[in-house]
Amino acid sequence: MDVWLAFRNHTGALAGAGVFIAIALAVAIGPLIHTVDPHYLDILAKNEGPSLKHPMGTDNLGRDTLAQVLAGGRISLAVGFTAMMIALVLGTLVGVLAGYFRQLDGLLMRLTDMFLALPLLPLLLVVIMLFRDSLRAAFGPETGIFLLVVFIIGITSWMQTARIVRGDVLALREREFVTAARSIGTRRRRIITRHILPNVLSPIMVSATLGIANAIITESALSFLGLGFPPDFPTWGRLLFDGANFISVTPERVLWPGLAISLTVLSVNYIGDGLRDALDPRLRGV
Amino acid sequence: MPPEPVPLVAVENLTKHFPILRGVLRRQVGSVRAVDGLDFAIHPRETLGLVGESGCGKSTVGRVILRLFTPTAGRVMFRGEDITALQGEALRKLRPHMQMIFQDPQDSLNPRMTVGSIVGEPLREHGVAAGAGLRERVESLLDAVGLDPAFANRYPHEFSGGQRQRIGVARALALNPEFVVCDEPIAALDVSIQAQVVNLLKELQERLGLTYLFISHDLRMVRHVADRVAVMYLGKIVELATSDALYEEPLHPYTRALLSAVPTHDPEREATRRRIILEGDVPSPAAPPPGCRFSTRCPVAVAECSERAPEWRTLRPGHQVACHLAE
Amino acid sequence: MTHYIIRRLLFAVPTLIAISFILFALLDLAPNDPTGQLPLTIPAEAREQIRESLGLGEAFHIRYAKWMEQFFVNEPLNLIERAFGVEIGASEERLRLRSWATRSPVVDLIIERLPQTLWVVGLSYLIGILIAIPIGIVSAYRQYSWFDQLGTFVSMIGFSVPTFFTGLLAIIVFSVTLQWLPSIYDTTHRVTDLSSFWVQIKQMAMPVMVLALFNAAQISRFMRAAVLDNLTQDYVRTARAKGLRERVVLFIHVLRNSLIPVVTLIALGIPTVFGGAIITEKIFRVNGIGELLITAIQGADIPLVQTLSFLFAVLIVLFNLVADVLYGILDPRIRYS
Amino acid sequence: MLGKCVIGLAIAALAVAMLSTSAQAERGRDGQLKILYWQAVSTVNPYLSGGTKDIEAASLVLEPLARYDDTGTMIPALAADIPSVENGGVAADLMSITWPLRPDVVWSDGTPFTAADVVFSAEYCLNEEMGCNPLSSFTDVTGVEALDDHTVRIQFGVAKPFPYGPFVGSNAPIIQKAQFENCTGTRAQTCTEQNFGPIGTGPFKVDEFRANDVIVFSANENYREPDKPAFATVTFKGGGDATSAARAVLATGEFDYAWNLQIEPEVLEQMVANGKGSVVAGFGTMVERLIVNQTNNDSDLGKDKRSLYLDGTNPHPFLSDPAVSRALSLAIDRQILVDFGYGAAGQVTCNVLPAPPAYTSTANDACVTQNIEQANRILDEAGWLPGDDGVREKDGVRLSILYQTSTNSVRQGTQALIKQMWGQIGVETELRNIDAAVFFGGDPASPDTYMKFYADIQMYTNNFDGVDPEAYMANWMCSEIPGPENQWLGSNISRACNAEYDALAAELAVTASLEDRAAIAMRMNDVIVQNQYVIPLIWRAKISAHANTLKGVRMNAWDSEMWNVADWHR
Repeated sequence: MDVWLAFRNHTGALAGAGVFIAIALAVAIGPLIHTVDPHYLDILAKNEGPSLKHPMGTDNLGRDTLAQVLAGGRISLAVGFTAMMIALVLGTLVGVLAGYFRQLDGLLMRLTDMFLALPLLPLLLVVIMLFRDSLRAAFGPETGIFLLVVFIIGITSWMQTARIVRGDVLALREREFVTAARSIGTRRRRIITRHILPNVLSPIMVSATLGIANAIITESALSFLGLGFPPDFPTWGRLLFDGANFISVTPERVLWPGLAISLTVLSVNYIGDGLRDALDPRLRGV
Repeated sequence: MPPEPVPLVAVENLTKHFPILRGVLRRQVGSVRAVDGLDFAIHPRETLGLVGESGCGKSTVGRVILRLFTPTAGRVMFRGEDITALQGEALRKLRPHMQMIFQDPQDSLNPRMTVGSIVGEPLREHGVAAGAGLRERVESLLDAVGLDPAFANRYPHEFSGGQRQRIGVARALALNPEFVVCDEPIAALDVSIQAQVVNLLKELQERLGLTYLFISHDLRMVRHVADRVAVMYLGKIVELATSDALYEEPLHPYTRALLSAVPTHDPEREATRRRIILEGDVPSPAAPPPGCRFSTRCPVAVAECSERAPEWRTLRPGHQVACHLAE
Repeated sequence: MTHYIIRRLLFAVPTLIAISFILFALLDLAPNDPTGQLPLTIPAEAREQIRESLGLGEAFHIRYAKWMEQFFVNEPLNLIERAFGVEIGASEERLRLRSWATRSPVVDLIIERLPQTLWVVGLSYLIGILIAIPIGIVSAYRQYSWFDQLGTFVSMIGFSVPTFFTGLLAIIVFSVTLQWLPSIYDTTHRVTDLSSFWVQIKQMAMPVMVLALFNAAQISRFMRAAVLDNLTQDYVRTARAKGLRERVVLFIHVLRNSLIPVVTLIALGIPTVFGGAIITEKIFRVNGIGELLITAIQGADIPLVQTLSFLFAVLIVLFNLVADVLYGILDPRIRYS
Repeated sequence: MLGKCVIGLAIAALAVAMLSTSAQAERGRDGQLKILYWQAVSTVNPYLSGGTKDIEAASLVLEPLARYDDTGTMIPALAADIPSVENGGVAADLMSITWPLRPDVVWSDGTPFTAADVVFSAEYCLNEEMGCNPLSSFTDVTGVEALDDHTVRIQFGVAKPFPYGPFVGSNAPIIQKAQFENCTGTRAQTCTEQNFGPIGTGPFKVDEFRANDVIVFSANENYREPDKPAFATVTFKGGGDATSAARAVLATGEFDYAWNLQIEPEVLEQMVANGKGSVVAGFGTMVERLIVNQTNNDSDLGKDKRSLYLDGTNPHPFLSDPAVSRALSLAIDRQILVDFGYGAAGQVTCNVLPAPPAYTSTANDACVTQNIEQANRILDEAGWLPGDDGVREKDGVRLSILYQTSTNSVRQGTQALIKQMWGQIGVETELRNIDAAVFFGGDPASPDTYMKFYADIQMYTNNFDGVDPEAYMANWMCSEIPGPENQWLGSNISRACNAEYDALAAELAVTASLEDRAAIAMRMNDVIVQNQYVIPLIWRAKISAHANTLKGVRMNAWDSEMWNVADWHR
């Protein structure tokens, strides 16, 4: 396929994809190789530097940092992607509907303004208070909180995407190729999916890559406020936050989770760049 | 003129007003009378040229006939059938029969689609062809408009303006329409290419038995293409005649003014050609002058012109005009 | 255009009323209590009495109505009186919005906090923009050059590493190890001469740079994307074909068009300048609006949270309008009439 | 603005000049003192705030009649002497106390301090419309009268074995009548100017106050000791977190004093290694403890039954079994908790009443050593046997605990450690942390407050002010069990009701002899601990840090840390 060919020629994207797959694989199968329990506290071995037994050292409770980074990666990646997808789908949907259907524009944009203008911190407190118990009962403490966190991050970060997409759609709607599609008798749904969406892909891609980073970091802030996962449940953001105070005692504790976040975000960004270029035929092979 | 056959397209009192919303409450304070009560017909296999200055509403006419806009008043008949109120699926069913070629070949092609998928889109949308059949049909269409079928996998930006317009033509023809609105199809092209495209259109018309509404501001090209010509001024048709009649003997002062600006190939005529310069600006279509709309700029206007709108009169066989003074 | 603006402003009124109601109701629902921060040794009856004295005994709708009156009538009147030194009616009798934690009028607290927030966050926003735009342009113009790769890399790092971490790192390097810069911002410092100005620069350096890095990272990505989009447009090709100098093509044609979305984005970001930067302010003890808000949330200082959030909402709605108007001015294809 | 700066400079210059000319100690000679409280001060009127930060900041300005020193001994401040039964200051029937005031004290505005100010301060707080925070200090007070300009008598409605509640300690100091006269009742809240800048008798006065940010103090030129304070100005900065506050004193040396440094000991140790400052700890009565819910808190029960005592008809499915709670206590290695989270700022304790020494029980000291084996044996004997997944169960009840606390990294670490320790005896634990404002907030509508206690076990610190435990020990009486009838405002959070305990509490309230009081209090402590209503973990110290150049700091766990700020110097 063309897109794949073009993507393959994009060195950065290819490298990004490589790194990303490596991280994903490490996180997926790493715990099978490095079989230390990330929750196991060995208080006698606290604050240790790297060793064969603990390749990334241990924290102040004697937990193995590598095991925690691997376990945390599963959560952080899952949260990052799911939340980003929710935000992207919502943002694109609202943006396209508002941009394409004049009747909906005012209503949807006021809704967007309202979401932008609502203060998130108190909102989060209320939402979590209202739904935590029922979700916990339905899905168990971890899945329940996962759903809640992902939903909250997603529902509070779609607005920028929506605004950008709407702006682009407003301009696209007046383009002749859209009129041409109408005159052919193309159904609205197809006009949107075939003619509008592909042409707003590049801002969406940029939003997506920033969105993943945002979601991973927001999750850490949530953990910090006690609204996220249970405190003994590692995520990259949480590891970074917990480790920050120990930066001069055990630098590995911040180095690795920090690196993991940055590498993930960086590789996703390159993939996004590559995809955008590959999806834009005007840039392909030029 | 041969006896009139049943027209393919006919419009009666065709009107399209765009509301002007003003003020804080977005109340309608008036309307842009882009098209204001047109009556004409287009016969099978003929080309009707529609000329006029930019902003006179000619593009709107094309789009209203194709029902890309819903008319404010009046009727649009296609093949004797009233299509004014068609909606949804019924309208979609009609689309294959009437198509459009756009002014800007750059803007009218989706930059993210290959030529093959652009030309193939109407076929897929209407389930005419799929798979290998689709590819074959697309290739033959490209071939028909003079493009290398191997180009199907390329993207619009890889083509020149003229080639892109051919792609547009191929797309318009994909569904074997009977009627094609050519909306200034050559305006955005280099002069050298213009003739090629026009010739292509003529050739296709002959081969496929097409009917054209050819919208243009270029009177010379219209004369070359059109069987009959309608001249529009400020939302109204002021004169309609066969193209020979119109060019030989324009009856409306506006037509005369337009023609006076066109150089001819006839050196004799060219020598006597006197440019009629119209005074003033085109009035706003939101507030057209009373009486004859051309009265504010007409070099021969009399008092009556600004009081009463002229009737639509047939002065010669097939030659109609809306002017109090014409005879 | 004027009609459009008036219309939008009129539309903003119901939006803001809806927001104010949601805010008030939401915070009322929230599990917060003004006595939550008090030590456990304080007996329950005393807590109850404190709650009563803060006006928590009244019904929801009465408190809402009072709040609206205070916000829209009393406080603006106070501001006018203060600004022009006049007295309008019985100014002593007017019920003022008071913070629960400090018992001080909320507006006074905000006015006290605004200068440092505007200085630090505003400056970092400005610097962030000034860094981001050239980086975005060059990155896009020389796509995939080493500069672009480096710029992408740095901005991604800037974006992906939270400020609580970069701030800490900066303190360890510049305050602990090198001892160059103070880690604690002195809000009472006054600039009177060159040396005190230098002190001000030094104490602003770290928070501003930390925030600027974060802002620049974001804006430069958008700038790069915008320039890339425009570089492939036909008008650029045409301009080049016309033989225009590359510099002219880039700076006159491409830049002007690329700045349209970026300028809107920047306008949309301005309310965050007023909102402060919670984490950075906390780390360096800048104690601006962001710090005020987070302390208020943590201390369940509901009147303060409500007022700040609502002010913030007003600013967002306003700058949304500004962004839309800017878009209309900059991009002649979009017309609001 | 400029003026203030110039004056500041002038004072500093003057101080330097004086120091060089005379060896004699002069007021203001040491220039600026920089104090960092990471919880920022929100008001300087302690009557309107119960926050330690606010009370301690105010103690630079406002003084009580008497205060506690760093050993917990009462010393006179504005009083000339400490009244007692022996010296006749306390009436024989324990119904009143008469305070002699120092005659030589003037307010910082130069006006004399008199008994009228004391009387006014009492009226100010006792005004029912005000919402006075230290109201509990005035419990049972029926009247305060000025016998003359420098003598005040406080009358009680009941016999008070410990009559030193009002005006002792920094939470209820004397405010100036002249300044606050028009600020009583509901108007107390609106007197911003007064609340932010009270006139006091202490060593400093407020120059500038920025709520939740910073206070600038300068030396009170009318302070009664002419050579004090040593500092001309004090910058009292707020905001940030404990770790960075410690860093500012111990690592960068920007500040002289940082308060309340509850951070991981290894982090603190490393900062101390810079050699710029020292850490000081003061042990008072703070105990980090586990509260064991004696009632069923199953979420299926609904709000009419969940975590409610209901006269003992709603017992906890397994924590009401003494074997289980005993095993839980035995399984905890408290020393590890201290080493992990407290270091020098913590000691293992087995009592809820850890101090003063006279009140400390020794009956429970066995808990100091972890004993997993014994814990397992107890559970085995009680019939709690490991199921397929290793979690003990009996009659279909699993030993699965929901363990909550407030959000705080040391607490979360402690939670994780205890979870693992309990794992060794076959107890499953789910951890939850709740934002402190919510957890400690009294909102009756919130399910997450420590009072509602919708969990099996929760952890927090509690203590009492001053040195007398009577009020504190009364917390565990049956009548104090929280429930809807008292908006969950009861203080018996464990929801345990013990007849013996109630009897002891009643006895304590009428016993005057200190020795007998101590014996009763210790017995009460043993009842709580031996029934495992509360599992004490760590005796916590107040911990602060000061620059090595700052001299005279004497850490005080019984009163404001700033109690002797007048004596601080370089």
